Amino acid sequence: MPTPKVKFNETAAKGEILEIKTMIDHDMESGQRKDKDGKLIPRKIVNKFICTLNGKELFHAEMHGAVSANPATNFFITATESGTMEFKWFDDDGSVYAISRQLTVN
Amino acid sequence: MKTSLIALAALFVALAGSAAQADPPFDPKDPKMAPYISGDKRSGYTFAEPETRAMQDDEFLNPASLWVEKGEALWTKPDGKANRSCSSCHGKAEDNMKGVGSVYPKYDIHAGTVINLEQRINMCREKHMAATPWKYESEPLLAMTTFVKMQSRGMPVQVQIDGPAVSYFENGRRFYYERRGMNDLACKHCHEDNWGNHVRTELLSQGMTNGFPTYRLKWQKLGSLHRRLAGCNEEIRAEPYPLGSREYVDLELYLAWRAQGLQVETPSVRK
Amino acid sequence: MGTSLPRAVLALALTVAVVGAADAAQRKKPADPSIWEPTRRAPLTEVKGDPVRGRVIVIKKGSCLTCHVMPIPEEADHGDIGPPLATVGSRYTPAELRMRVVDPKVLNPDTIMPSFYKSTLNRVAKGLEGTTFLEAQEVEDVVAYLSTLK
Amino acid sequence: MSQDVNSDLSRRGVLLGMGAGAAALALMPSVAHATREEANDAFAKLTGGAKPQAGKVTLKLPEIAENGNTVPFTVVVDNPMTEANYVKAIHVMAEGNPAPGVVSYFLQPTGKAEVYGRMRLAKTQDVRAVAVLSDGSAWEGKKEVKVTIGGCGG
Repeated sequence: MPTPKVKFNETAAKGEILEIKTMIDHDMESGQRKDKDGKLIPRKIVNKFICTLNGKELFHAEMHGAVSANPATNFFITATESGTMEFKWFDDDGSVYAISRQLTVN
Repeated sequence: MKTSLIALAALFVALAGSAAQADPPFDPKDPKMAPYISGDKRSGYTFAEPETRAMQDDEFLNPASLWVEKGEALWTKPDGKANRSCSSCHGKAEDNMKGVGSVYPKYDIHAGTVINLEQRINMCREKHMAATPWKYESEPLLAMTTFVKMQSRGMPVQVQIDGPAVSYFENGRRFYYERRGMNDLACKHCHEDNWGNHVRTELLSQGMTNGFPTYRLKWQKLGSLHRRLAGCNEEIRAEPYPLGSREYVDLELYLAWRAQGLQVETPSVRK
Repeated sequence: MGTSLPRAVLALALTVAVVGAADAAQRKKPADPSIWEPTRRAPLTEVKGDPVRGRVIVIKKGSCLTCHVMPIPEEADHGDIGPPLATVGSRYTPAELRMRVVDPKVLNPDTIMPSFYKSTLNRVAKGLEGTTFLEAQEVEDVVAYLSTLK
Repeated sequence: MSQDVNSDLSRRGVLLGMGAGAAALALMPSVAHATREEANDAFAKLTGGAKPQAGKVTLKLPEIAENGNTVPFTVVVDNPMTEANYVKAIHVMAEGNPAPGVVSYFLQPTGKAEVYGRMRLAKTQDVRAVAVLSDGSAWEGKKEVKVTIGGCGG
């Protein structure tokens, strides 16, 4: 079971630009590799990642088979309001891996 | 005169097909490189591209951190019939595992042989936790090995090669210098005689082991030294030995001695 | 050098191809063991080496570019472990080239260069035991190609 | 406790001998590579038809990717991130891969227009990034990445 992780400055000054670092362990099976018998291994990747603050989207990514295993996605936001940051990764098999953090803006 | 020589050289290169690429920048006098050099020994870090070094240096972005966190969680998780965790006996890893990873492989009096850190962890599981040993190269064993070894980060590799370890060490040394496989190569042909040269574009390193387990860009995974050794053997079309085999543990001891004095870098990131 | 010898070699090569790797150990040795003589200078087969085929073998099966810079501009990134081979054909006769390809350890026991026609190697991967890096005719083709590099 | 896991992946490379580009083969075997036209078409779909202009977009990638399986990259767009004028999307494409699309990022008017990720590259090629702004215009940056041909271990 993949276990995502995120890191950012959880207590920030209003207007501060925060770098949000994220990573999740996942094989990102591209769908283009063959097994020992020459058969294509079916694609199984995390195809989407989304970050929200208090339910409002801040950022999302749509990934394809060319994203490396254990995808890392870093981006920036401006600290404007306190609240719950939610991070979700969507697997081809329907699984959703989620993690959340509190952001405090002073 | 000089320019015509250069032109001639350029022409030669063009005619001869392109030669190997520019190497990653490395200045032995750069203070930032000091932790990765000991005498004439150079960690694989010094042979890596700057972007690979940066990936290792960033504690969050180093992808091996995903395994480190799993190892940290396992450290305090009771397991086996004894319902004990690592921390039941050893307390805080940060305090009590310091200097443990830098001295393996090591002769173990209870095992009556030289064992590596993976085997030591499994011995603990069997003897003290009454738990089943983890499979070699399994996620929990890699995670725990990495978590324990990284407690020695920055400490020099320091293995014992005398006393009861002598015959194992000699065995490992023999392996290092013995040709094998269809390509008929010994470890030493690439990593002792030709480090700094290129096979196609690939820059050969000194084959130092102080960063293992390592996150390999190629594997897109954390992996053990033994997996790397087996991979090396396969590349030269030699029959690899099983992971955890006597042969590879002995070679691991010899390689650790070659890396003696370099700092433990676990978990490193390598190509 | 009798003509029966190269035939035996060809037969052997065919046997290798047909029987495959599984029972490599049981394969018959060639009739004349001198074919395996590392200092052998005579051609390994009676079919004259083909430099065009040799060039392909140099790039693909022989993996020569792993270590040598060669006048093969369509392939990028030649290695620099061994000497450049752009003029190797003017430095050595075909016989001398053959010896170096068959088993360079005759000249330098410590060389990193593989022995391309030696079947008694240590701990070869399962399925490849008893076989050689290149087949006899392939060695001849490579030698023919190298001889053109002047 | 012994076990051979060193895998299926490298076997094929091994049989081809040293220096056969084992990594690329293992990653994306025998699939036709995308063409520049396919990449252009794919970009056109993503940009809603706007023709990307050169500029604003900087792709930071290694000069030499040590292994094509994991190539770190950063895209920086020189543009504000205000409600009135911001970067709505950044599309990353590797036209020498079997399928050109790598990843698309969708941004809001917050922070700054910079993203980091890691991608797989089948071979030496141009990597392209197109930024679509809130005014509908599209901007492109490009960088050639040399993917190492491995000798031992790709």
